[in-house]
Amino acid sequence: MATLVTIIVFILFLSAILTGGYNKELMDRFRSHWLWDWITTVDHKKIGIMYGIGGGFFFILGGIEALLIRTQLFYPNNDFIVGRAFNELLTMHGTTMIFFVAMPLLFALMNMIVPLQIGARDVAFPFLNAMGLWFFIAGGILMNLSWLFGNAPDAGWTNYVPIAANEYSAGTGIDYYVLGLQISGFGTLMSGINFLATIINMRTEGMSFLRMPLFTWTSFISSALILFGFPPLTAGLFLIMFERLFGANFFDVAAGGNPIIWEHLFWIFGHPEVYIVVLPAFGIMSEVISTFSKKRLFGYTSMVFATILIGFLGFMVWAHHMFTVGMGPVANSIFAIATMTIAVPTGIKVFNWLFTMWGGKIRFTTAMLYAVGFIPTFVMGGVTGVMLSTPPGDYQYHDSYFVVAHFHYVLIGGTVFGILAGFYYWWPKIFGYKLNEKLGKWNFWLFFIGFHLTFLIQHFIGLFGMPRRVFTYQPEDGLTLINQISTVGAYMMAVATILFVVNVIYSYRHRVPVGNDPWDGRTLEWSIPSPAPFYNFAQLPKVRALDAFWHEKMKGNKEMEPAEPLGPIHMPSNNHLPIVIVLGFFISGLGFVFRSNEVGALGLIFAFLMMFVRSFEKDHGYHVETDEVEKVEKGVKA
Amino acid sequence: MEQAKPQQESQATESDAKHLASFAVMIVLTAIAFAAVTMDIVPPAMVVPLIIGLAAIQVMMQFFTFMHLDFKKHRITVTFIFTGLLFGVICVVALKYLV
Amino acid sequence: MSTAELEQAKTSAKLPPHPERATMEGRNKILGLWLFIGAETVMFACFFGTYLALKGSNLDGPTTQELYQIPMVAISTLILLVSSLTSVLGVLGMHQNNYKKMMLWFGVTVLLGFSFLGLEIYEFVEYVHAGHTFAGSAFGSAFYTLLGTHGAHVLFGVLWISGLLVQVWRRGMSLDMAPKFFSASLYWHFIDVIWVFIFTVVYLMGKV
Amino acid sequence: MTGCEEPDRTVFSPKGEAGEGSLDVIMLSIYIMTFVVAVVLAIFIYVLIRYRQKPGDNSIPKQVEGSMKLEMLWTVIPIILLAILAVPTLTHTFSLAEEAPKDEDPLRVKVTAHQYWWEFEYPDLGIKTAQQLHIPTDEKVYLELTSDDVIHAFWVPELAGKQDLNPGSTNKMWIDADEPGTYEGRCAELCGAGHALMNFQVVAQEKEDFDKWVEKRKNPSSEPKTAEQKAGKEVFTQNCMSCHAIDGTQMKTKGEKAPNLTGFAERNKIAGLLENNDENLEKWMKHPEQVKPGTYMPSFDFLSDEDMDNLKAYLQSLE
Ligand code: HEA
Ligand code: HEA
Ligand code: HEC
Ligand code: CUA
Ligand SMILES: [Cu+2]
Repeated sequence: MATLVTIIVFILFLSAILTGGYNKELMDRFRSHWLWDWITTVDHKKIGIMYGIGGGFFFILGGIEALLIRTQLFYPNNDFIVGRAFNELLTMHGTTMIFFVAMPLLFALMNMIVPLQIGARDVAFPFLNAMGLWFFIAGGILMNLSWLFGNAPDAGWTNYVPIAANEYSAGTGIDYYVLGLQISGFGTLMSGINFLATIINMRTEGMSFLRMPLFTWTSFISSALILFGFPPLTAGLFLIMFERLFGANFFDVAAGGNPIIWEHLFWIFGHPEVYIVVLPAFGIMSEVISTFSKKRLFGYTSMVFATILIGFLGFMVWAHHMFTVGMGPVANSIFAIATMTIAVPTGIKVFNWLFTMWGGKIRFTTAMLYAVGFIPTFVMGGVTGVMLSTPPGDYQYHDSYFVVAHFHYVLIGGTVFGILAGFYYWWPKIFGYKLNEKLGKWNFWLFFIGFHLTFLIQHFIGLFGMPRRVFTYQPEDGLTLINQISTVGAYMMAVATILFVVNVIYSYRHRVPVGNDPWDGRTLEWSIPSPAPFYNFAQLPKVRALDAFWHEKMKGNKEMEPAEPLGPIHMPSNNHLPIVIVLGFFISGLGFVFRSNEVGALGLIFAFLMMFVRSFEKDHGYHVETDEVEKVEKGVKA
Repeated sequence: MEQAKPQQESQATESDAKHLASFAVMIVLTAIAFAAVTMDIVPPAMVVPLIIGLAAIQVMMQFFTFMHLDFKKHRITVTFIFTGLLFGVICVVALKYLV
Repeated sequence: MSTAELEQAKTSAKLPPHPERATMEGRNKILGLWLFIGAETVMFACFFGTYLALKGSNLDGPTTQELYQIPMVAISTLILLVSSLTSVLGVLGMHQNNYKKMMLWFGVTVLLGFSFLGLEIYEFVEYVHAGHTFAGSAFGSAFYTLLGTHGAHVLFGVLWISGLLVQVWRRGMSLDMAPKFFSASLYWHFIDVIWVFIFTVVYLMGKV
Repeated sequence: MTGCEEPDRTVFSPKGEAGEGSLDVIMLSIYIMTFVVAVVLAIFIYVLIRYRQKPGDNSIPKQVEGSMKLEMLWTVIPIILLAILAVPTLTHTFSLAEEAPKDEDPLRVKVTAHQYWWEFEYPDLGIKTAQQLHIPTDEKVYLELTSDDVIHAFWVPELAGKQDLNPGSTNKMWIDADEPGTYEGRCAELCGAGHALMNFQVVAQEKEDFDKWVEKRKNPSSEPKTAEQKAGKEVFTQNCMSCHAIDGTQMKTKGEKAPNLTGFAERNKIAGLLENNDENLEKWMKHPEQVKPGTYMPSFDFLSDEDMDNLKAYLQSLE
């Protein structure tokens, strides 16, 4: 019966859309609302802003989860949140932070900045780009609905089977994880392909590969890692989905399965994933450090090749997460050596940053503070990584707080510091005004000190024998004081985060418009007005050197030399189909979570139908006429 | 830059005949693979390497003739595809021998 | 529009040589599809790896030796290989500005695709009767996941190409359509490439 | 108040060869990493102080492209440092994976992990215990690790690094202890709601003491003596036998689903966790799920006080 009703509603819905038999007036009112403009946008800058809002929201969510974790661990045998609930918290914290915070916030910056840095008016696939955004939002919402409907995923962000199998994780918790990640994963893959195609095909005249700014380069390699890293996750998630929903037997030992398959698939994805989230941060650091030292990046070419090498090696080392699984000494040794080699290209980057500052004129803006704080922090995280790469050592460190300390050093000291530096640095380009520097400095110092307070000590918590993913410890373990210090640090980070939010609001209220180039920048994005006009470049620029804009400035030019005469600009038109298609996948995901295969299938059919509708669409975009461009440019300058 | 300008070279290189010829080769390769397994013509230890080799050749033919992938003109595409193939092989080998 | 006029519109449009790469959109599309193929290669590799890891776990079900029927596989293979040829002939038709030829060959490709699917379904039914089921053993799960994913790609491919044919039928050929046809044929060849590995790694190696 | 005591399970004070093997590599890597961090910090601090922009100085610094020599330097030195680290890493990786010698007859223990308890079986000695692993000192004990349900990991920080217990396959490792004592062990792989409390102990004894223990386990005194104990056994037969086994009685149990309780009185912890006394035993039997979330032991709060007392008396008589 329910199926029948679903099907009828579905058909009515479809026919309404396809025939246009809906309430036109209401539709018109929708269409003239500013929200509609945002929902249907294909403008990469707006999409970037929405990624930022989404990622920021999930950061607060994931942060609150972290605070609850740390609160539970404040003293031994605390019974605030125990057992399965605690496992749900740590799972959601890890998953949210990696998939719905680190990646979207990086996508935010990549979307806003990469096209500007390569002198493009748009990305290669604006439609796909919008779809990627909505996939991320849909996946994030689907995952977090589990909090509302009870039963959040509880098997760790690594979701190892068998604890993630039906038998050991009753209810729908893991299904939210599987379908939420699957859906957001589609979006990530699309965005990855989009950035690759954009960077390969859409560069302006003279912007050869070896003149691309480092942030573009790292985004490029990071996208390549997405391209090859996400499919194993997709495959693995399919296997778990089939196992949980359709009775397949990949991992059930009794039916001949093997749980280690998932571990490999997860880490073949999982290790590249950590470089996916750190490489763009490296790129941001390179830009910020070079700008605020007023120096060209030291060893640009070796920076580029180090990035490529890190990306490539990143695929050969995944099994260092599995040293204790029992692969045998030979496999362990091979993966240990492979892992260690990554320290070499990373070291090259670190020293190149240091020598970029060497001999420069360093200005300590908030962005630069984050970049400067990043260097020692990331190096500490990196060297503990090399410690982890030795199997005999890892037998002791593995699944202890030592690992937790390692990855927060690289994830926060690397990725989050990078993201914050990027936001402080590029904020004026996107919004036309700076974030307040004074609040920014408070934000930095609190965050920085809070961070080290929380996590430095966790190395010792681990070496003193505390496993990770435990909701408590015993009073006689002697771990009380260090856990308490760690918790205090976490609260300090919370205050810092609130300060950032305050800063955003404050700076908006007291905004002072800035010119094209508030930081004395070096790359193309600083040659156009702030905020960047929707068509980016009135005339595509001609690039004549690395650090193209700096090069022109040194020659005494105020602007880039155009590569084309002023003319009408072709732009893609807004489209509501991305969100509609994603809605289909979202409904499908929700259907499968609730074990209703009919709804699951219908959602998919709807999504595919909408894709065919898209294929039939004649979408030629529109042109911005020359006089309008001139008007906008003048308006900005005045 | 990948394909900055539309190509101007003649269409003559793209004859139906050329494609039919490579199709014929593919059919022959496939037939050899099937024969190697069903009939007793190669030493048993050689069968698996042989048929995998045949499959690899066939795939390259698909890429370079049917899919019009040109090594010189589409260098970036070729790089990406071969990287994908390499990582794919790594995945297969790992799952087969490490699980 | 009369049929004659329609014929006219479909066959007379003169596109530049290599129309699929004539526009930026076209070049982006083709590059994007190639990248996507790279990603899919890795995904299929993972399914192949899973299959190889689990193919011995047939429990009480039949083994690969007992199960696979070479003649049926040979027919499937032939169908798919021929469809690869027909789709490339379609692309050549497009390059020669001969849209009748293009539509004819893509049409044949669709038919071959459907017959491949029919045969695959028939084959699966046979296997299920022989006791080789999706939920029965790890081997069954891995087998149907790999083959089923490939089958789903075939299904999507034929639907995609059919959709394109309808578009040309209704609106005539245009510069917009060229990259779409080219990408669809790339996708189709990729499906064929996967099949080459399926018949080699799954069927033939299952018989060795 | 709390927090001032010395942590007692640190990897820095190994009590056996396996733990020392890990510690060797750990210490070497700590030295190397300290050196690396020190170098980076030194350059870092120098640069930050020396090259700050002075107020009013708006000159443009020299735009340096790079330096081949410097770049070679920071490529080669890390490679050398890593090579130094790699050597002991590889030798210890292989020595820690050493398997039981074929010709001798070393002590073997089959360790099976369950949600959330540990089972230890000595196949050559024909005994089975739970929660506490007894080993003789100064001797390598070879463990065969497997799991009955999900993945767990066996970790005794003072004795050795960890090794996973996977369902469906067997992993091997060895441990040894130089001095007698009780070493705390932890499950180190997320295995469900009770993972945090899946603790166990390794009891290392001098060879003679260990042999005595083995004898006692082979001939346990499981028969009740007092009337109280007899009544307790009755309660046990009715309520607990479907899961728990006690050797040396005429009871027929499958006893695979729960810890073998033979010699229970001798354990110093209940469920690997609570100190073994009457009060805690009652707490455990009445509300095990409050002690260890997720445990499969049902709650027996319906037993009368008398039954409970008898049961406790019986269990505490098992030597
Ligand atoms: C941004 C994310 C990020 C980054 C960049 C890294 C970087 C590295 N990681 Fe980390 N790692 C994680 C995120 C990250 N990791 C996460 C999330 C986990 C846990 C997952 C989980 O289980 O939940 C993890 C776990 C993890 C493990 C498994 C631990 C375990 O579970 O037992 C290992 C083991 O080898 C490892 C190693 C490394 C190494 C060698 C690097 C290297 O890339 C570091 C290289 C950098 C440097 C070395 C510093 C700079 C170099 C120099 C100054 C030159 C001189 C240096 C030397 C000679 C040493 N990591
Ligand atoms: C990018 C990734 C990322 C980030 C940024 C963080 C950030 C933090 N993490 Fe997280 N963490 C992971 C990734 C990350 N983590 C992963 C992958 C795991 C492994 C999970 C697993 O085992 O499966 C993990 C696990 C993990 C653990 C181990 C759990 C366990 O094993 O039992 C702990 C414990 O201390 C922890 C703590 C923290 C803390 C204190 C922060 C802090 O930095 C958080 C700071 C932010 C805030 C405190 C938010 C502040 C906001 C507010 C207070 C709201 C204000 C409201 C308004 C303004 C409206 N994390
Ligand atoms: C459904 C099966 C089941 C029944 C019935 C059961 N138990 Fe248990 N018991 C367990 C399991 C499982 C554990 C291990 C719990 C853990 O550590 O997670 C356990 C642990 C224990 C322990 C701690 C063991 C140790 O080695 O430290 C004691 C004591 C115990 N049970 C006593 C009893 C008594 C007494 C009864 C009857 C009144 C009983 N159990 C009935 C399953 C059962
Ligand atoms: Cu067993 Cu954790
Ligand atoms: Cu890793």
